[in-house]
Amino acid sequence: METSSIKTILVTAASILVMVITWHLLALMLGHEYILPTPAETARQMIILVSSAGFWPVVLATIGRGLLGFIISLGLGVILGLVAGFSKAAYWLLQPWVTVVRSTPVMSVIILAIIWFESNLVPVVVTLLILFPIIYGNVVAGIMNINKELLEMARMYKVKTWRIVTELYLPSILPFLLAGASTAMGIAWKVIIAAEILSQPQLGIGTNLMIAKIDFATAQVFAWTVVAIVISFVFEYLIRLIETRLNTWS
Amino acid sequence: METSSIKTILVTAASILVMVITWHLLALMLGHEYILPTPAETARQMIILVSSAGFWPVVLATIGRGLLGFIISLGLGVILGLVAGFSKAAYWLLQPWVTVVRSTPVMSVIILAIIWFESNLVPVVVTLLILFPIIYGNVVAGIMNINKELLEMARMYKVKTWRIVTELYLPSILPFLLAGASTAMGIAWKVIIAAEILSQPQLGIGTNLMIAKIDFATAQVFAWTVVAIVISFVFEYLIRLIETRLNTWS
Amino acid sequence: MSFTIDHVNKSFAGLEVIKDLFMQVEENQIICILGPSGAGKTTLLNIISGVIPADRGKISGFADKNISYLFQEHRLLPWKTVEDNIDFVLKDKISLKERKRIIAHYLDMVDLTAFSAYYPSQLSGGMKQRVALARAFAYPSEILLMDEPFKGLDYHLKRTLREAFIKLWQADKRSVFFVTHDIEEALLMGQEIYVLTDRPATVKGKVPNPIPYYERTRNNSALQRIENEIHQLLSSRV
Amino acid sequence: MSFTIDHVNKSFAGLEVIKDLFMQVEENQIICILGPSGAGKTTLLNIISGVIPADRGKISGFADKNISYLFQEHRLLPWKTVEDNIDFVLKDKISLKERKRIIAHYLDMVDLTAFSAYYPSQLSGGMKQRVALARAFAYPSEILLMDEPFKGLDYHLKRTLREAFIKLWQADKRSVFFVTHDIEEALLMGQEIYVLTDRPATVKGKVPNPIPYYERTRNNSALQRIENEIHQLLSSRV
Amino acid sequence: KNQQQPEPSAAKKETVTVDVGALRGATAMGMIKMIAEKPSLGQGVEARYAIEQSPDVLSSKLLSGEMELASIPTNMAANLYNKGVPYQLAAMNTWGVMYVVSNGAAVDKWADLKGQSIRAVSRGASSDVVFRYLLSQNGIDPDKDVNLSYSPAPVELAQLVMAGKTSLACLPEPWVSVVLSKNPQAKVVLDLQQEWIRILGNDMPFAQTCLVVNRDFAARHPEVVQTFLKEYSHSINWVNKNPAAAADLIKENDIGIPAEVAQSAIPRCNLRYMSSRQARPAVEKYLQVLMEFSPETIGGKMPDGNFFY
Ligand SMILES: Nc1ncnc2c1ncn2[C@@H]1O[C@H](COP(=O)(O)OP(=O)(O)OP(=O)(O)O)[C@@H](O)[C@H]1O
Ligand SMILES: Nc1ncnc2c1ncn2[C@@H]1O[C@H](COP(=O)(O)OP(=O)(O)OP(=O)(O)O)[C@@H](O)[C@H]1O
Ligand SMILES: [Mg+2]
Ligand SMILES: [Mg+2]
Repeated sequence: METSSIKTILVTAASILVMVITWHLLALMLGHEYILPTPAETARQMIILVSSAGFWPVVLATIGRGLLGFIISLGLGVILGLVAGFSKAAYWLLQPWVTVVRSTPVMSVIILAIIWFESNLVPVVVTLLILFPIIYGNVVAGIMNINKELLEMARMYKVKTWRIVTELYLPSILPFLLAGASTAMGIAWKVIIAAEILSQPQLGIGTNLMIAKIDFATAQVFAWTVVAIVISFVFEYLIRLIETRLNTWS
Repeated sequence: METSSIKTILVTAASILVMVITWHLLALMLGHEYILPTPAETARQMIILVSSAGFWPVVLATIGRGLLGFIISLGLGVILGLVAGFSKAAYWLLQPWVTVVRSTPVMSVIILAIIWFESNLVPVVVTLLILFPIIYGNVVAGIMNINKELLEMARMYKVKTWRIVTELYLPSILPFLLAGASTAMGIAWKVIIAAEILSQPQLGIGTNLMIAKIDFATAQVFAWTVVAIVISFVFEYLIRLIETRLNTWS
Repeated sequence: MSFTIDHVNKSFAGLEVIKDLFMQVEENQIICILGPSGAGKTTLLNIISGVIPADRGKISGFADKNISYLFQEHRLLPWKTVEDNIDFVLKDKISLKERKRIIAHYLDMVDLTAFSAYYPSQLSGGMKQRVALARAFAYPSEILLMDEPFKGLDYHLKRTLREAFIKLWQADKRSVFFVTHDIEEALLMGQEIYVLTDRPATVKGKVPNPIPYYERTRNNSALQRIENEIHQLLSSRV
Repeated sequence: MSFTIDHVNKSFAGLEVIKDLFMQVEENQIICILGPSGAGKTTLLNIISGVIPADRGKISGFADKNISYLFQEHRLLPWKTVEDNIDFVLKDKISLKERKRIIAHYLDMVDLTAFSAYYPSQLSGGMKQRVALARAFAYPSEILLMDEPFKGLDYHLKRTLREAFIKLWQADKRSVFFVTHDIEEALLMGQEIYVLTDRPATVKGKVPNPIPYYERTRNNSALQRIENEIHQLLSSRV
Repeated sequence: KNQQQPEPSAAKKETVTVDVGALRGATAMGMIKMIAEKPSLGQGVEARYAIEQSPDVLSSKLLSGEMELASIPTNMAANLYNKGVPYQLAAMNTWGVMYVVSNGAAVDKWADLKGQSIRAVSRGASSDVVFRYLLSQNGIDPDKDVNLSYSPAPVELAQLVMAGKTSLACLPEPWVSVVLSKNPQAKVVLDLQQEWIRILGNDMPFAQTCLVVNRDFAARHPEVVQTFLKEYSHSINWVNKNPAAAADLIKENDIGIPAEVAQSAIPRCNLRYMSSRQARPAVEKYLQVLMEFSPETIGGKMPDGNFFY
């Protein structure tokens, strides 16, 4: 365990190194800081960013929105996914709505979102529109793949429905749910930032990224991007921790 | 089967009806056609759109991009997912790249994408950045959840590795892969349109949607949106067909 | 009251599995069912339990009864420990304290007390079977459907469990349908032994076994006669 | 050449499962292994096959050999038909024509010719076991590890398969390690019968069975003596 | 793609391609006559006009030097210049298109804005900086005394005003005209351009957008640039004098301005051609304000003299 986790860290570090070197070479090749800044320049900008007073409120605002969007998506995805998984009728009732949510371009409804929600919440709503279908789809797939024999057993022994849901369905769909949740969590940051660019809340990585972008402060754009990636890394790690904690039995 | 599929169609139709009525009521409530047109007005616009000469080339261009992005994502997701699933080292090598792909805001790299790729391809690249992680994540999860006993059996009987991959791994991860693919396929249209808005290829639903939006032709915006949703519906159906064809054994 | 399986038929996609199967049995008996592999025994238990419907024919006497079904596979929840797997079917029916007692009791009976906190993946084949057995016993039911309950167990354990089962049954009589491939087991346990034909399964013959349990020993000549009768039935052609 | 299992030890998270187990057996023999449920028999086969490593001790003679392992569970691919499940382990090793012949031969042996196009989910418990058995037989191997191969089969089928197996083995001698709970089976099949202690498993005793197969009948008194010896070993305390 | 040779005289037959870009909207308006008529810029010179809908596409073409001439915000020109992207300010074309539109709110002087909720476009962009500057010059703290919120693009903001979902908006043309035409309640209450003149005492409002020229191209083909500027100044004058005819051209050529409003938008767009030398003081004044308020918008420093073509 000890040595393998050291190995893991080494391999990951090597991979990151290769990525940074690739980035550096590409930046040199392009030769224009305002198109692709070097990693060093980006790092310099990051230090300036992180040490500025406004940094943490901005980051926390985005993290808060991302988490809120994620949690609502998770809740909705699991509950509606279970409902759809349980009943064919519910599935077909929900299907058109899910398709609409899944495929409606954000641009088409952004104005409605701005009218109905305040600009702090718009990114949360937009995030929901992408994360919810990911989680819902995986939950439904998990239920479709449930072990029917276990289900028969539980019914035979007259186990209460809510117990079947929580103690048989939920653990069964866990691998699917975790796959969906970890993908959703990873994509969340990209989506929330895109949505912040659309709704321009006072505080938000997206707002800042956009301002840096129209100013051609590309190193700053990349610095914010690295911040987003780091956030994603951290939450990925958290999800992995939860994953190993939940999966003690196999 | 016969009656149940009729039932399915009825339920789906009812659900769509409810959706359209909700939409109609909301439109009446808001009372501003340029924010939310009525379904009737949208339908009228759709008829105009569909019967116009330029309609099919635009739609086919977008479908082509969506499919290209989807297929590349599927290929990359399955291959890299299998590689990562097979080898811990490969997993940890790939992980940082996947995280970066997954969480880098499109906005940060859109200029690079436009410089590096022609405007027809930029949406494909952007779509890749969202669909690939969805499929990859599900493939990896599928492999993590593979039946280790079957694997032991195959190894014991010295089955060739490529057979283990194609005849044991692939069918095992199929439920995960299909879940990922169907979510990805659904989201693809939303993403491709968003990307077309950014990169403005000559032909594309996104390009037209944006033009309609700037012209305050909101009914036309919604007509294009409905087109996107219909495309999504059609491909969802195709994926479901493939699903039932692949799953004859359980 | 009695149970009737009245000319039941069942096919799977053109494969006739059960054909005009008729059984009428008294309540609170141990009915053993013998028959070739793939005949339709499990299918019969599935029909009795309501897991699958019959194509034709009626079954009566089983409705509204609590049934403990020991499936042919163990059907344990992989994410629950031995203890929790049993608790899963008892919850909401029995008080916590009583449940603890029952679980401890049956785990002791199948000799798994030391493994109560183990997950199924950490158990041997026979141990999983025993957990499923304990679960079926622990569940408060009027009918026990048992599909090869003692398979994968060693000689001694089988005997212990057989005896424990008889004792249990004598103290609290329930209706038991007991599928087995072990003729000796059927002889030692059954009060009526049904022999089924090969697929499509129908009743080939039924052998009553009125010998009291305490007299059922290896050298009991009456038992040997019954054994011969069963052997003849098994090898006869219809 | 011979096989040695040299003072092998194995624990799972503090649970001692195999302790100083020693066996030395000649090639091309049928070795039967008896022992209580949960003793460590499957664990032993897993160590022999290399599925899991031993904690301490060495095994020799098994390396580089082709092994047919009939696992305790059937381990069939649910998405492949009966035929394709067997073909799966033969492909790339044997020509298509030959494979067809082999598969047909062994499916006939386990009486499943009519079910070659069935998926595992459409088979009965005993039928799945038979497919696994056919697969193990069909695979060209020098060593056969068999974990309760005939479980879940009826009396007649068991006998047929036992006889077919002996015939097969006589025509083409391979080394067989045969775990069973059925003493009669061990008596009829084994050339050496190992009895293991309860967990942690170690060899409690070994009983040679030199009686030629054609003489192994119910009333053979030499066989009965061996049976008694085994019974004594099983019930003895170490 | 520029097939020119070092000495143009040596190969007169060689064609010169001139890519001219603008973003859909007001910046393209003054160019409409050229877009429509494609006047000759000299022998063998081929002009291609691209009206980009996406700012990212225009940016990428400028950053990679693909455009010879483009109409872009002045601060962006300075910013690019400061970053070393080889573009120079060739001429001024638009002098502010920003207005505060009221939709029922009783506002007719700057002080009335105090305590109001106002929506503006694109947080941190030059138009936002100018608005904030003017607010603070009127004793209104943009972060405290008013409640400013933002839309990503003028389209959304215009939609909000049209639907009556916001009572005050700081909008650019031609969206002001769109709003006025669709919402009879809406009216222009403040003109940022006039306010600029009032506060800074200039004769010109703020130098919002300009025409930039690629430095290498300008050096190689000065005569083409000269011809272009002449035609451009023509075009702008023509548009100002013939708003109706210009509106027709705008309709024909679709540059992202709803045709119905083009005519009424033109007068409010403050289109005026001015050579870079002539415009330099006004431009520097404008950049100075941006520099003080938000240096990043012009790339962190005042551009040097070479910025002006
Ligand atoms: N992965 C594991 N983790 C913990 N304990 C294990 C694990 N695998 C096996 N065991 C324990 O090892 C012991 C021996 O198991 P094994 O499967 O070898 O028994 P067996 O002799 O084959 O029994 P049976 O006849 O019931 O199949 C059991 O007590 C079991 O609980
Ligand atoms: N879902 C199904 N689809 C098709 N055939 C099925 C299905 N389920 C069972 N069968 C067939 O029904 C027959 C009887 O199966 P069943 O499981 O009842 O046998 P069994 O008597 O319990 O045998 P065993 O002793 O081997 O468990 C078998 O031939 C099997 O192939
Ligand atoms: Mg069965
Ligand atoms: Mg075992």
